[in-house]
Amino acid sequence: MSEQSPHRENSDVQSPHRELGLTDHEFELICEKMGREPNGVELAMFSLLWSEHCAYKHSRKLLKNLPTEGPRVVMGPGENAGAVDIGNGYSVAFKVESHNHPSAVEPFQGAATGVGGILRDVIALGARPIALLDSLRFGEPDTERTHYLVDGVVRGIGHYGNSMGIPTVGGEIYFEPPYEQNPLVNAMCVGLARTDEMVRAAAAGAGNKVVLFGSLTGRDGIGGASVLASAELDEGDDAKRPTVQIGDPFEESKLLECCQELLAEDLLVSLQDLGAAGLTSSAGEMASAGGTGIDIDVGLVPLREADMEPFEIMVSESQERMLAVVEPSKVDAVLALCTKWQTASAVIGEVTDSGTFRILKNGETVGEIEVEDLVDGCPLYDLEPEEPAEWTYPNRETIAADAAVLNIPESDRAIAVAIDGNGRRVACDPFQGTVEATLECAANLATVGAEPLGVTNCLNFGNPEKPGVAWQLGRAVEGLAAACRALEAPVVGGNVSLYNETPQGPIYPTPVVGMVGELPDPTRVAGRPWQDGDAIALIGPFDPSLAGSELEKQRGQLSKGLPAHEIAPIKDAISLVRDAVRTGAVRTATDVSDGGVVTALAELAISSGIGCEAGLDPVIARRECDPEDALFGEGPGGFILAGDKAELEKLGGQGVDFELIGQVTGNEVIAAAGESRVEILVDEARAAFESLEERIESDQAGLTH
Amino acid sequence: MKWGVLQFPGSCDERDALNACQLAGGGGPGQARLVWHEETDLSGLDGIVVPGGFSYGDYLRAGAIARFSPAMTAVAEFAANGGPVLGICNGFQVLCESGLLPGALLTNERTRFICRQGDLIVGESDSPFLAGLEAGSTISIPFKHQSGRFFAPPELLEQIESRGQVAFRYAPGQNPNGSLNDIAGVTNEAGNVLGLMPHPEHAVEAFSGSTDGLAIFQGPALAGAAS
Amino acid sequence: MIQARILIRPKEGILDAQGKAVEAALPALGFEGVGHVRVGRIVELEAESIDRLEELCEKLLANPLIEDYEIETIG
Amino acid sequence: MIQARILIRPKEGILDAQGKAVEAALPALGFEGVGHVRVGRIVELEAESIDRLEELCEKLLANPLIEDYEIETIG
Ligand SMILES: Nc1ncnc2c1ncn2[C@@H]1O[C@H](COP(=O)(O)OP(=O)(O)O)[C@@H](O)[C@H]1O
Ligand SMILES: [Mg+2]
Repeated sequence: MSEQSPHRENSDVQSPHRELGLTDHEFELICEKMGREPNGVELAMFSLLWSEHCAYKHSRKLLKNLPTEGPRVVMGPGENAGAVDIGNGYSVAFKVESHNHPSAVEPFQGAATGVGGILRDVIALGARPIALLDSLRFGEPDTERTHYLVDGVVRGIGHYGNSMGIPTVGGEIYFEPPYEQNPLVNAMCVGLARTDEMVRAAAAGAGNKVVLFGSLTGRDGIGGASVLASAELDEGDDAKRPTVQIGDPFEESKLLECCQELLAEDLLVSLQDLGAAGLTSSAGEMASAGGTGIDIDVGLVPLREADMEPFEIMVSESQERMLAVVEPSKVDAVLALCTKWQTASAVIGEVTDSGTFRILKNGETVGEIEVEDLVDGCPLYDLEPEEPAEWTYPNRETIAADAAVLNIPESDRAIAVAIDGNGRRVACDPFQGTVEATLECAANLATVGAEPLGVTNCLNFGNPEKPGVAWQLGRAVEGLAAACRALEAPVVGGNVSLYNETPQGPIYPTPVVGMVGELPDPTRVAGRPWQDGDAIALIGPFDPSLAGSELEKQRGQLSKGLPAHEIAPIKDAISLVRDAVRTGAVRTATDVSDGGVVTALAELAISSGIGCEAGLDPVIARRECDPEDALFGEGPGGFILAGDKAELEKLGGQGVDFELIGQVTGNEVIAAAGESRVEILVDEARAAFESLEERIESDQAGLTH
Repeated sequence: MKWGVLQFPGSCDERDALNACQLAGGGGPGQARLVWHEETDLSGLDGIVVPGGFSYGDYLRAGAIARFSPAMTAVAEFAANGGPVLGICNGFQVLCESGLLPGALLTNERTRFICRQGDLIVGESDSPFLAGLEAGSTISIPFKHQSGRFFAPPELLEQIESRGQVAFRYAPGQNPNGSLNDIAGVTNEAGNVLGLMPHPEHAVEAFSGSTDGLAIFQGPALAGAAS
Repeated sequence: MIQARILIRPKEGILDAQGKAVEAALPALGFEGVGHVRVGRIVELEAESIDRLEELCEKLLANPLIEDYEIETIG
Repeated sequence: MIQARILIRPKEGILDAQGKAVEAALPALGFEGVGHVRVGRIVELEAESIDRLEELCEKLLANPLIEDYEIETIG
């Protein structure tokens, strides 16, 4: 299911193009470009490729401002996923993608097919997926709907990933009211590829064959386009037009191995997965990227159901399919490998030099569109941003994790991956909130000694036609660009999900940032628990404030705006921590995020089973802040480090703010600031932390598969 | 010792198994190769691993379809001739389905997929795979499965126990799936076929936190040298 | 007390991954001439009355978006 | 061509984890008076003849150690 706008303009009036979500203006433009009215097949194809999801009508202009180049970039935006070089002939491919709307409709399959989709984007580059991360947002933990959604989504992600043998190594989950009806399910996949075996999506070479392989094509996800169904199908046949796609990880597992072998034997010119808008977008985009034309004969497509119409075949979103361009002399070898892997395959067309996308049915033309009109012809809209004078979001819970480390023996090093995004803070201040999400990723990487190589992102926002949302989107992208530029971390890919709104209102604007970094030694990651007697330091230009904080949320008084911070000194702190971790100078490192210093200390205490005594008066003195700010305030740029006192002290006096704040001891977390004092038994803190799991536990049995 | 690691459509731990076999032999790619599920010639191989994963998607029943593959017919013959065969997770399920090992594996008691590091107690089985392990000792390796509840009807269970076919038990309190008698792994009567649910192949390198799994792969060579 | 048997199957047109995999495997197992395989679930239970079985199917046993169900009662 | 429906159930006496899970979920959903839930599989297929269906069940569709099966044919 593609993530099109659930709210269409003028859908009240009966007219195929409107029902398909095209505006009158867009329809006129299509007629003008074609010099005639499109027929049903063509209209279906236009409607999907000119949808927000495929055409990026409201975001493409903004995305042009992201930094995308760097010495390590192997593939950037425009490809199925981004990729960065990690040396020794290997690259890491990665991308994050949303499956929000499908997960709201059917959480298990929605999340499962979301994972399937992001895996295929990475597989399409020629990479073998090695890890998954997810970034999830739900409503409050105590509601029946949240239980239902969490249960389905978590099982769906697990089912697909497990069945492929790909571990979920990290992620984050937040529970906040604006996501109650519109949950966010963003999945990130990281894959490993031999750089010289990687393949691009661009079609090339007139006369080369187009091979479709993988699952059979059925009526999955045809949804909106079913208005084009022929008259014979009456209402009662609705069941014949399923829109919920079913994920089949077994098929995907075969596809993965098949693609790996096809590329190892150098049999492909290009490769592309079939995602939203199925054959239409994959074939169209391959031709567009290569500046070629393409002929597809729907009569040659292996079908799951016999009587499918050409438009259905062209827009079907059946999962687990790939499209390849193959030189004629290699076609037999390609088909043989597909047979070996027990996956259906067929030559369904040819690359041409006509610049035209021609649809045939058993040799007879049934549709003909200029590739450029289809893929690049959609008008791109300027946003009409306006900073809202007042905003309201219903207002609460978070758990977060630092970076995951993956050993890559092939390249003789390790990589680290992290994913972050705090929608509440972005709601308070879209620019600063997005800068913080990006910095937090880099900070998480630093705690395992990793340096950023590249960034991916998923922009989850409401309806961009609304000035307030447009403003949020614009400011968030500016923040992402600014932070990535400062970190010298190019954005190599991503995804945009707009129209995340329900009658209850929009979601929090939620840019999710994913980052991949490299580290020299996976045994030095400062992820070890702290030990009794360790000194504790707070390091970095951390200037805590309650604005947008967890505490403020608990009090139900969310403020507008976040304090601005310079990025450069934060970057220096990140570098210092990274180097300290790499040399083994610190045992334990974590960044200060949700819930401030007290929460960071409590998390370290819970994971080690040992408490601490910390005094935050030096923070109050340096920042001239209130005790409460020092204890619970949030903001970027702070790290808690623990280890040998003499080693830690060496980190002072290096141009980065540094204070020793206490030591590891006892069975209580004690933090004092001015007159204020927090004391909690480690066991109590743990019980509170673990109780969340019970609160979100589903009442359902988790039966369906 | 040269290993063959079976590969079915849907297998996913075959690479780690290959790596474990190679490390067990002291390193080097010559010590193990993949065996495609349609192959029937196992000559030149001294041991077989049926790896974990989701052969045929685990559809119908885990292991039900894979056991019909041509390679499994060859493996049955290999086992009948005394060759060492190790089934891990899905491989264990395949070996039970094909009758090379007694019992069956059912959906975990709590129906959920589990994934965590856990402890196993080594049993008394007379199996080449246990040659490097002391009975009663503990090893720590990952548990990772959704259908790992070992079951055998009472008489069969009694037989398995009395003939010393229990190779591994989950450590007290760690039974993750409701297996009868805490059984995590069993051998055939002769001892040359071993199946277990947990994953020794994921615990062979220091980086992963435990290298306890390596001994199982080293066992057959040790046993061979001793005999 | 009534005995109910509920048959749950993938909806017409919805991918039946299991059925497909079984069907594909049959020839290799020497079973020719078998086709159109569909795999579903069967839930058998005892209930005090038939009244709420439909609701039970909708809410818990089946996923109405992708599955059809059929209730048969005995006694 | 015959249509066959094969019902496969966990053997009596074996803990049916899925059935238990359903039973455990019932009270929270407000379903009282439902019990003895057992979850099995149903395989529907077309075969040229009924002859080898039993063999198909024994060999592939059911595992006789843990499951019972029942073949119903139509047509
Ligand atoms: N927020 C973003 N930041 C950077 N690149 C993006 C972003 N959104 C989309 N892209 C890039 O635009 C291209 C098209 O994206 P998408 O439609 O999601 O690809 P696909 O169809 O392969 O899933 C991809 O190369 C993707 O990386
Ligand atoms: Mg793609």
